[in-house]
Amino acid sequence: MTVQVQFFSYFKQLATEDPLTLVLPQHATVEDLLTCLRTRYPKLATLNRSTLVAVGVEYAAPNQVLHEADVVSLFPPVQGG
Amino acid sequence: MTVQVQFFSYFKQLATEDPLTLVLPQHATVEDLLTCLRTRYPKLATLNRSTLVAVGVEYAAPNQVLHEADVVSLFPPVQGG
Amino acid sequence: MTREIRLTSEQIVESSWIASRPILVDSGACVCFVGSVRGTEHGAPILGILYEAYDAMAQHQFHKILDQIESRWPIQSIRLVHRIGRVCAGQPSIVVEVTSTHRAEAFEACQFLIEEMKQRVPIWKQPLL
Amino acid sequence: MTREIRLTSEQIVESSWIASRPILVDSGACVCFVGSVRGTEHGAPILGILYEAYDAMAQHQFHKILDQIESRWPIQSIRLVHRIGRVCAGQPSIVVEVTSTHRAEAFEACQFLIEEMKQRVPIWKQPLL
Repeated sequence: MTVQVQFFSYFKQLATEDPLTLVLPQHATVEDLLTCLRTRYPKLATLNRSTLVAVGVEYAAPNQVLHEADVVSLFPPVQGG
Repeated sequence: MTVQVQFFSYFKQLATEDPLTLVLPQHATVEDLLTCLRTRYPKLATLNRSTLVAVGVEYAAPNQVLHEADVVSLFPPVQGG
Repeated sequence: MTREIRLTSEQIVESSWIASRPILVDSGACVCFVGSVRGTEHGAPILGILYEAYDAMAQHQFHKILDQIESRWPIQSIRLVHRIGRVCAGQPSIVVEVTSTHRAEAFEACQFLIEEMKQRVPIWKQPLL
Repeated sequence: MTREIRLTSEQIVESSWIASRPILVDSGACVCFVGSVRGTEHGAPILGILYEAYDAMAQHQFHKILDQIESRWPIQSIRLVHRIGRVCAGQPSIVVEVTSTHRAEAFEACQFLIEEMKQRVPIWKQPLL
């Protein structure tokens, strides 16, 4: 399946493309997507536990299963106000 | 000694005069003043424990000793805001 | 801490109030409280409230509360205006503004000021029917 | 509960903001928070802050917080405006306004909204040197 990955804040500078289109195996999870990104894009290797992940407009847990055409967002801790 | 007594809020309606001039023995306390008022002005007999007393611009305890020319204020619980 | 305490029989105009906010360096947080006269009391409609104050004592007691606040929180500015006299339902009767570098102390000090006022500051109200 | 959530790249003009406050029956208490950009960060001077948001998600997360507030406190109205883009030091970056019948819940809900925003709403900042 194909998903789109978008980056916010300083994560934009770590990504080679934004948004990035990624082909993943069926039933791939958020964790699988992060592993795939770390392997394929060395700059994104710094993505760690404090990375926040959203699928659409909701936060997603590492074990959440992705679906075709999902828009996945990666960003550092938020700082509104 | 002579002190002035002033009333606020609905206490004004209980007082025959406002301000009221009262002659008290030397070393009279706030409590003495209240007793005197209750005796001399029957309408003020309702003055009770929830009555607030100030001498000048400070709250006064029942045992506070009064002085010549003090301005004593009597009023019900406050309700600003 | 800069401070302004005002009891007034004139209408509180919030826009003028804001326009007169002191310019402060590095004040990140401003907490405002606007208290208005509600149109009902104990379920029955009222036209407004008549406020009465013992002016000199009210000023003094407000300043004592501000002294306490100043010794407790790093506040940059407090302004307060309280209406006296007739205030129609829907109109503001009090505006409090607390400015500080960070927000936590501004919220705490603002609430503390209102709570203490209701205990100590000689202001009374009477519904206008 | 009436609600308005706005992310804007335009300057926040507090007087217009107040003028557009909804007219509410029996709202006795209005708590406003104005957060401004400070001129220093970690002790060093800055010109301002560049705010970035994931707009659709920010709106969604704000509304989820308001849903929580609505289920927890009897609030009549919440309005929030948050700046996006360059905000100069001294300028407001956020204004929150919470209106209710009594003040305790307005203070609580206003602080809750800000705390939750800082945990969940996708907005980021970057100092402008």
